[in-house]
Amino acid sequence: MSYVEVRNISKVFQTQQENLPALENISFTMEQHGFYCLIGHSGCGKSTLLRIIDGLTEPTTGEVLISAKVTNRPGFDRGMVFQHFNLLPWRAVLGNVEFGLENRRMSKRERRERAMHYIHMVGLDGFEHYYPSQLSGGMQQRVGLARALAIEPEILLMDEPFGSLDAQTRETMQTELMRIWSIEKRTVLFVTHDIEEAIFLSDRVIVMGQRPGRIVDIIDVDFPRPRDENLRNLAGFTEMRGRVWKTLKCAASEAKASAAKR
Amino acid sequence: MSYVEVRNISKVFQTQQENLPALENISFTMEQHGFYCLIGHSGCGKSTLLRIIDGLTEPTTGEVLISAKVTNRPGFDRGMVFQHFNLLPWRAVLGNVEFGLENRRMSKRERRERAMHYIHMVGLDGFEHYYPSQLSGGMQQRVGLARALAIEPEILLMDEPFGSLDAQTRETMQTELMRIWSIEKRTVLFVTHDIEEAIFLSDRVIVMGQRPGRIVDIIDVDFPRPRDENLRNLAGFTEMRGRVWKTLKCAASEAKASAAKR
Amino acid sequence: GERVADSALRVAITSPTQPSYVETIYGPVHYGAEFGLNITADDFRIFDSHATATQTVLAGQADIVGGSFVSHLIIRERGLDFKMFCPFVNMDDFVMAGRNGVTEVEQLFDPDTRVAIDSPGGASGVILNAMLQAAGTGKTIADLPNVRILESSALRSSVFVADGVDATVIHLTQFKQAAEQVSDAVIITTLYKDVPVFIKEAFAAPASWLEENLELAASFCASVLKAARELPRDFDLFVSAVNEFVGVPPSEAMLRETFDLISQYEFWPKNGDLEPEAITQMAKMAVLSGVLEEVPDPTEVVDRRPINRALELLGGRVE
Amino acid sequence: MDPVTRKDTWISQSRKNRIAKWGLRVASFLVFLAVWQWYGAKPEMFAVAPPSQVFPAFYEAMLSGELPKAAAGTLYTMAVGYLLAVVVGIVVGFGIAVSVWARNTIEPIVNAAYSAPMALLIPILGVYIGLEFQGRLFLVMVWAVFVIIVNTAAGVRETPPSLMEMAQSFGLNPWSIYRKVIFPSALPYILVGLRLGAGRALRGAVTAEILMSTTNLGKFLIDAGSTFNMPKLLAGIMLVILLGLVIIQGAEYLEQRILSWRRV
Amino acid sequence: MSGFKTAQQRGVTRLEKDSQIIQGEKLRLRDQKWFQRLLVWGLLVAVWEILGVILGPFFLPRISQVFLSMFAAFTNGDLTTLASSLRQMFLGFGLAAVVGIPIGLIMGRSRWAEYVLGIYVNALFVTSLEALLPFIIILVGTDFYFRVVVVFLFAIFYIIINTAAGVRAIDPNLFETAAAFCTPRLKLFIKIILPAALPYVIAGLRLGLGHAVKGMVIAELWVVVDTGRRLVDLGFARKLPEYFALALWIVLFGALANQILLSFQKRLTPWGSEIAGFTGSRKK
Ligand SMILES: Nc1ncnc2c1ncn2[C@@H]1O[C@H](COP(=O)(O)OP(=O)(O)OP(=O)(O)O)[C@@H](O)[C@H]1O
Ligand SMILES: Nc1ncnc2c1ncn2[C@@H]1O[C@H](COP(=O)(O)OP(=O)(O)OP(=O)(O)O)[C@@H](O)[C@H]1O
Ligand SMILES: [Mg+2]
Ligand SMILES: [Mg+2]
Repeated sequence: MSYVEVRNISKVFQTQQENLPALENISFTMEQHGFYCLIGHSGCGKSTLLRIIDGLTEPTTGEVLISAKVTNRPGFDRGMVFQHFNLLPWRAVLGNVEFGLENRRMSKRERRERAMHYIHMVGLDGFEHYYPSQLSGGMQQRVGLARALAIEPEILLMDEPFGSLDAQTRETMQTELMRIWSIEKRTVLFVTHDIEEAIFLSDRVIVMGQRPGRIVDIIDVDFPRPRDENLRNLAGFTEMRGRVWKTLKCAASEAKASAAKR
Repeated sequence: MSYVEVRNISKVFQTQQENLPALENISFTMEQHGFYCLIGHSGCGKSTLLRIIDGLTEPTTGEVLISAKVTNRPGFDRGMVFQHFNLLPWRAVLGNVEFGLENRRMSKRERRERAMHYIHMVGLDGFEHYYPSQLSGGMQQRVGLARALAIEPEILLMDEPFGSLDAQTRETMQTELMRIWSIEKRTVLFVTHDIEEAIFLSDRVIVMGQRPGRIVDIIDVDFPRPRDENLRNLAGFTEMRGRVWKTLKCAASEAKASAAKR
Repeated sequence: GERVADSALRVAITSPTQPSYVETIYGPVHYGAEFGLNITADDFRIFDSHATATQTVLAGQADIVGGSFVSHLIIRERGLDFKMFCPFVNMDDFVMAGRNGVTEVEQLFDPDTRVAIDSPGGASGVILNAMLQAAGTGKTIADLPNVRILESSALRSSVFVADGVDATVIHLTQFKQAAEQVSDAVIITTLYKDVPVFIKEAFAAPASWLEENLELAASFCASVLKAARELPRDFDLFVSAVNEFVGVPPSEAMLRETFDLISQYEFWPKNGDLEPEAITQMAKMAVLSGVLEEVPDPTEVVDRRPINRALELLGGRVE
Repeated sequence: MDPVTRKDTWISQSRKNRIAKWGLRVASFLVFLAVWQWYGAKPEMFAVAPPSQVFPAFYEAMLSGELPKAAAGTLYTMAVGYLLAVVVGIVVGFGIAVSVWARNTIEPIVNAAYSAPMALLIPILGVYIGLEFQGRLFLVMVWAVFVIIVNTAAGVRETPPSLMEMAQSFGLNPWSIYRKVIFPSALPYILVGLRLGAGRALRGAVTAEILMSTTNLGKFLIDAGSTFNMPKLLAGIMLVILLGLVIIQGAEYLEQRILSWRRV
Repeated sequence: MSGFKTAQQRGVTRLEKDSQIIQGEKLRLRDQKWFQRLLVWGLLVAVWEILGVILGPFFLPRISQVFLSMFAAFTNGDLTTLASSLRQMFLGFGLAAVVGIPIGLIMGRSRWAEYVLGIYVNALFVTSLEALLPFIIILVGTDFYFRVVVVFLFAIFYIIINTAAGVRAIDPNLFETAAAFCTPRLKLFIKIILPAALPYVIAGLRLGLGHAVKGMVIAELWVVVDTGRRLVDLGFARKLPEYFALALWIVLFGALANQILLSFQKRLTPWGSEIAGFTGSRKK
């Protein structure tokens, strides 16, 4: 029995203009302590899928099972890093990171310490008392990241958490994430656009095609850990990169073709 | 005389807590029809610099000259792609793209045609009547891109325009941007986190360090155009990549050291 | 009669028409032509405040104002040269109602008796003073130990019914309705039966206007006085007048009672009274009530010429 | 220049601004006084006494303690009624925004009641609630409560779903979501409602004192009005306006303090 | 949690709206609007009726009698009178909107306008406008325009204050966008400020409308005409059923106009901002 099982999920959005099928028949499983990357084109439904797994949106059909139990609402076992940060504008950085901890049984001091720890981890020391509107985009994203990490959830759902980061911060964050993951062994579902990032991080890459969003390929990544820059020089790496690339390309042209037919 | 001259720009933000020097003594020039990339860590002041050049924020000291004239307010000669998209929530995609054109003298039909042209260019055909809240993050970013392209400005200021795009869309957009640029020869200042993207696109890479934001290196990229995937295999490419990487890393550790001293 | 002027007379009235002074409008509209007056119901502007009505005249939006006698006196004391030239209501159906064993005037001065009146400047204050005077108590409302100030008679009567007060000044019609709800409600004293002299309402105009429009004022007054003479004679005529000018006419039975009161107690001045003694007495009451500083010279506050001329037009006094 | 995008430069100019602001205010007020004097001094402007009469009347009534005592009584009624309105208004406002039942059944009534002239109630209210303090309190409350309800409901509904989604994702219980997300997010609206409500509460208190049982400032105004003492009447009205301005400006100041995060 | 989730689905967020519709889930009886209204309103009516019986007609007319009088209003001319009052009310309210919205937009946008106008708007907002009525009568007389002006004054300050608050709440990024695309100052109002502040503007219009109705009644009570005169007369004669019937008609028309404004809001804000789905009843 897998730890997380996503079963036949579909989702149709109703808009004023039409019914938009966003996800179609998505099924996959995740083992405990696995690192999974979700990759796919813009608009293929990655965020929607993450929101369904987190229990924020109901799927039109299908269900999500965690430890064999159907789950349809958020819980402390899952932590989400939002694509659009979703910071509370009226709280400074510290308050935003503490936010997720406030429903847990812990002393104020402990909470503050934990928050400061993760603020340090994402490199925002000194900005604890800045409001989101005073931060750059990348800094805001790191606040969202710290907030999710701080609750130390079993399952981390990360929606393009490094999307607004610069290359170097990004690399630092990747390494940091790997380190945390290797120590505390969370189960991670990580959405990204970046093929190299996906391969670098994950045990398995789930490739999605679009219109409607569906799984077009699932690739196991067996490179030994810990991984580093040299990964790129391995023969298997370029090959794998090419495979994902091609799958995505195919899916896109298929989608275009089917859109043209409509 | 250079086309665009950025002269001794500094910027200090006043916050409740302190005075935050965001930019210090930034000077560089851009030639007409050149493609410039600005690269630097999150929070180093790239967006601020772009906003100053566009005339949206006043610098604390220094000035921006375009065609040797001091410029301190937005004009039709510059088009801006915002990092946070900044779409008007009450307008659908088409309306958002038309927005920039509405202050130009042109017939409604012409405006619509132009907007549709750029919507097509960014691959959003069929979404003309969707509101921003109904689009995925990457789709929203492409709307912002189309909006800036549509006014066909002399100078394009692009603040991480491909930040939320998936790899494939991103590549398509890069190629498309290159194509437009090679035909219509605009002057482009392009902010990115992605070193490869910077090298792939630009004539010159401006590397920024942080706290306070300043220029740490300016690198000319002489690879012949048109460029393609094979660029990566050139010897000079890896070298250049390494140089930028190192400069960024140094700047970061310097900043850390100076922060520690404070 | 001869035609005085074709220019319409515009009249500001300070409260909505009720059966007990329906002759105010009925007279000019129906008998005006006899005296050369060209006036319709539309020429009457009805307000809910004396100040507003007076202001309207001052601003030239109306020519004369019909309102409470005491208010006219106060206006004069404020330095505005208004003169009264025609009374239209002397008496009214105000009664002092009591309950919870309050049946005598003296009991009003018991600290346990809750009495509702309106504020000192209001009509019921002056009326209550007149009642207290007539009852020979030698006291005024200032001596009442336990008062509630409620501006409208409707409010006072509902509070009376709800047992919020033990005594109050209200209209007889309101008392009748109240008595249906309150078994021990009694009339302690009345304005019309127990107070010998009262001038409730009169028309006034700026002295300068009167100087120039004596004839017009006289014809107007004549038409009002004629109605004051005709209506109390004929119940059917009275009913038709009420139906014409009162928004929501009361039931016929109630009208009958009002009609009887009007004719029996001479609510309406048939001869244009406004005698100096009566004026002085009213002014004293106003001084007692604390709304007037001093008693004015009665010949100053009234321009008797229009009244005298009106009586001429009407062919003399009646008894 | 554009105050929003240039906000950093605005800060450095704030001193100059303050001077200009008060300069403009004082100047426009002087012009207003002059016009008032000219207008009120005309003999046919009986109801509009000129400032040269109103200010002395005001001064005298203040000195004699008549006006301060009346104002204190009115303010007391207003404050108690307003507090009631705040509690009821926020609770009902939240209820309407959150519960379908309340929205379907209570909101139409609130909307209708909001546009109903409350003065129409006075003749019947007194009988049930009494015309004394409780009656006035009730009137103050209904005068102020609807604007608070309407604004609170609007604010709650405006809470960005993305933030609530985030809070849900972090496992906040409903109570915490209200407290930590919906309430702060609705706060700007609620504060507008509270500010408007404070002004209305004052007006409601004065109106109740005029139309129900006459006391305090209401009595002051009625007495002056019914004896046609126009300077005194205007002096009373002036005090009501002054009190209102102080209340509103105070509320505005508090609003800015509370919402300081918006100005950064 | 489950109770909350229900509220979320139907009200506070629209997260679940889509799936609900698609699954075509039939609402239970107790979730049906008509059922809820029937129950709650029916209860209120019943309580009124019983109170009316207990208290007697002097205090409270039975609601059944009020309803009968409401029907009678069709024939006895009350509604015609009310209609003519409402015509003036809408004229005054329309003027207040036309004048108030631009002033509010400018005051929210320009500090200078705020410095000069703010204090007067606030002062007039807290003033009992009743005190100004005599003055207004001097200026415009007691006829048609008097009532229009009173309604105008009653409504406009709410519109101004809310509109200005809405403008101040606009996301600065939107101004930046407009500036970047060289939007001229004047167009800024139409293209950015008005749409962005629209929810506040409409809230202001709704508040203003409530006051316009009040202004109408007070003006007419003051110069005793039309509906106001009718109310005075009915009150004086203590014909409570008719009095309540007319008052209820006024309230009903006010509520109707309010509802129309709400539907305007939905029409004008189709971009799916949360407000659109919230205020007022939502189609199921
Ligand atoms: N609330 C909504 N109403 C209607 N359509 C929606 C809604 N939310 C998302 N969609 C549509 O669903 C599709 C998938 O959106 P989603 O945000 O999941 O994409 P994504 O894969 O996360 O894209 P990106 O990488 O650009 O963030 C898009 O076509 C979008 O237009
Ligand atoms: N309005 C403001 N008030 C105060 N500080 C600000 C403001 N805007 C930006 N800053 C600060 O200025 C610095 C530079 O911000 P900027 O947005 O230009 O960074 P950036 O290089 O674009 O970063 P990113 O790549 O993350 O978008 C940051 O430290 C930020 O906190
Ligand atoms: Mg997404
Ligand atoms: Mg930036």
